[in-house]
Amino acid sequence: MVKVISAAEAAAMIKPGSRLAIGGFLAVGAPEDILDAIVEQGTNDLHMIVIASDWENRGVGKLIQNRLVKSAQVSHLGTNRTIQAQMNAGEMDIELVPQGTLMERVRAFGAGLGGILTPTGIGTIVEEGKQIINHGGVDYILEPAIPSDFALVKAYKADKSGNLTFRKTARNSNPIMAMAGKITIVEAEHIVEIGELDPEEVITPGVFVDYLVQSKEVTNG
Amino acid sequence: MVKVISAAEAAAMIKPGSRLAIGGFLAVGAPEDILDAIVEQGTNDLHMIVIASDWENRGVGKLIQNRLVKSAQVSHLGTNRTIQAQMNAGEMDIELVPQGTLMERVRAFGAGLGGILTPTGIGTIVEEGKQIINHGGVDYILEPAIPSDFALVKAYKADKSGNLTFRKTARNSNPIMAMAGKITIVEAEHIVEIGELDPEEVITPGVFVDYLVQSKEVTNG
Amino acid sequence: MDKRQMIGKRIAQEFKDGDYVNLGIGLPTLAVNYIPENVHVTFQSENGILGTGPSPAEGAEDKDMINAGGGFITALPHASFFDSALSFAIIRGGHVDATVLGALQVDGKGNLANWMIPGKMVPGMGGAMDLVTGARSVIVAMEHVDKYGNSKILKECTLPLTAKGKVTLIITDMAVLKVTAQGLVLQELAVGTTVEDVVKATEAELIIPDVIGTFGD
Amino acid sequence: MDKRQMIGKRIAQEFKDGDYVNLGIGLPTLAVNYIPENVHVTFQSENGILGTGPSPAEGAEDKDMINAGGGFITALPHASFFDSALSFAIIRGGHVDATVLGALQVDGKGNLANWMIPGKMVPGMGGAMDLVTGARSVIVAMEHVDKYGNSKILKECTLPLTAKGKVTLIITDMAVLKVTAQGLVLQELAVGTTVEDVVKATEAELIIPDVIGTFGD
Repeated sequence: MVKVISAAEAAAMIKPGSRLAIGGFLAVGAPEDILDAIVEQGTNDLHMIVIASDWENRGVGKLIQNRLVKSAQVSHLGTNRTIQAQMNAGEMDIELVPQGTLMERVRAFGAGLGGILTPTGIGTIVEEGKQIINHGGVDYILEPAIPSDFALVKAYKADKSGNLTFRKTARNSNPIMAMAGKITIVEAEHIVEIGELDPEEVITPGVFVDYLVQSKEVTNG
Repeated sequence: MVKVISAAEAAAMIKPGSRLAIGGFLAVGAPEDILDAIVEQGTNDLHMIVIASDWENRGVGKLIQNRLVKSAQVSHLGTNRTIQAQMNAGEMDIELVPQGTLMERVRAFGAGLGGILTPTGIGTIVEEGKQIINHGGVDYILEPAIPSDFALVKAYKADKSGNLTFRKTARNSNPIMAMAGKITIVEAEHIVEIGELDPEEVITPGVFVDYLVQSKEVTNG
Repeated sequence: MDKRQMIGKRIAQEFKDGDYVNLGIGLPTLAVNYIPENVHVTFQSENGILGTGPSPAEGAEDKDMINAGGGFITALPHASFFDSALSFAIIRGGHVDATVLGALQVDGKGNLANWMIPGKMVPGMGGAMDLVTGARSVIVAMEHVDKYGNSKILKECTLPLTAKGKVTLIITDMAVLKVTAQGLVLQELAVGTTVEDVVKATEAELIIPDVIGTFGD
Repeated sequence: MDKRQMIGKRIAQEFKDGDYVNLGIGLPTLAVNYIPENVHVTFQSENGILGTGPSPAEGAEDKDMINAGGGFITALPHASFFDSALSFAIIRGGHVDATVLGALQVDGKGNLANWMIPGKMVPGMGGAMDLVTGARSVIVAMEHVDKYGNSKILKECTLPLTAKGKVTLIITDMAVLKVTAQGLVLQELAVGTTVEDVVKATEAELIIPDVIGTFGD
């Protein structure tokens, strides 16, 4: 059902201009091998949907360092001066999105919703140019779903039907990004046989997953 | 942190007019003991937010059978002739909500969102009287969050800080309803000590839970 | 072959290896018995499981293991359990390859009515509206005419719709009809059924191609 | 006592037994050292954990166990892990009792600015906007004046806001100020600080009640 491929094969599917929803939080839970393979192939003009811009040498920071990212929807840049410099120089088009709003907008796309109403950002520059909807006496910003072409996800275990588990705080945005890819590629520390995951422990059902990549990083326990 | 109370004490908190978000699907995963205690106390004029009206003698069907429900937001009545009769006789005010929309509206309330945009119901009577929002060339119905006073939830295991796990398809709407109660009361088959649940297996974190009730029904494995 | 089994068998041919499928209650569930050995289909039940297995043996039922119709089920080794919000995210988000449902009425524009008869029967839409809106293909499986012999395939549905223009294929005891922008195309005939039989039993206009397949043998 | 530790200690007094609390990076985290033994507070980190424990011993760090500031953490026995959407559902949905954050500016209407200085520093709002919007009480913890001696408590914030009218309490090295509909009430003075000192160091108008508490001893 799900195909096991190499990181290079995964990267080869991604084209200039692709919209990538990438899991991880400050590079914890980031699909490092797939990111390395994208850097290797030098695919540029990418759009990146990600919680944070990570560190220069870890996580999506590697894409930024190699000038592969043209635009981004992201909530936090504070740990990465390169992206701030690229933004200030007008080389990268960045939409700063509150983290909770970002997660709901990505989830909305994966869930077939057009968007959500959130109170976050009301009275701030985040609301500028957006539709405000009052419900029950409260103002909400209408925030549309964020579409993506590929979700790049890091899992702990994946069975061969694509069911996923995550490890500790490396779970973070990964299950949400996994829902939202038109094609979802998962880098897993352990690829196990069907039957090795308890149906109760599956966090992301295999229906969301298209490809598996064996991660070089393998933690136990 | 979380208080363990009896089903009768749980029912005593609920007053005529209370809005109840109740877990379960065709009575599987329904908090039967709490429902029995409500019937016992005869609290009426209730508003019920629930996937289905269950069976006459099981799940929320017991509330209906005893004429305790004045109004409901529900997706399916097909297994319960009593609720259909009460609706047709004008004794109960029912808003039929598509199941996926119902879940998102309940989740929205729990998640502090004002509502969601869904394509479900476009071109049907479900869209009547509602705001239609076009995004990216697609029409969506703006569906507002559904508020509730109490969430009544059935869990498999609960630890004493309120962390919950569920069992098989008895999970269904329970984790969503649990998010949405101003007060969330959980009937659990097993109430265990802190440390007995692995942080990875927790489905509903204790932050959503206020009270625990020991269920009479105790399954093992 | 029994009419209903014939429909079930024909439904099963629509599934490709690796598909995720949601089957409605009743007639559509008969398809599970006819899936070819080399085609692996994962069935979802919208109450919160992917990978439903066969019904349990009598006495082996688990109170917490039902499908959306309330029947006892088992789980296959690759199964997963999840909550109702995620279940409908899977459905609405276009991750289900096919849904198969019964109908009260369906029409030439792909409209479907299967959830209420005003003033008579209002069971509610349950998950049907989300399924029909979200699944990549929407297959209606039903008998061609109702118990009074009236066509259930109309020029325009008269009952409240479940969804507008979402049906992709209609499989009945008489024919397989494909919904296209031009209208309903008569793709296949049940063995022993003629084009005239189908035209007579169908209120909607039919497009009759030169080559028509058969099924049910 | 060190100024920052004094603020940390005062923050800790705001928590009640059973509270769920989210602490921002830096100064707010000092509060964890001063929580009374009989008060059990569960700390959330918005990257996906409730029940964070102390920092691990050197060499015992787990690559997959960090807080929202990127620091290594441990988990307490009642901890739970979850995804970022659920984490912010907890935050936005009003399930967090208190959030404590630093500020660039705060004003008499409870407005907060802590996420950008246009043209100079644009780290992004991260989770701050959701936290300030959703938490039941929003505590700003900071030094009263900036490094140039200018008040950070203004009549009106001049920097882009994080949220409008959401701050409930301000704890600084000089005072504790409560945000009310009437304006900022001077609730407590740091030991050795006078009302005049605070008034001088505060651009916003202050309401001075008859009885003022002290902290920091």
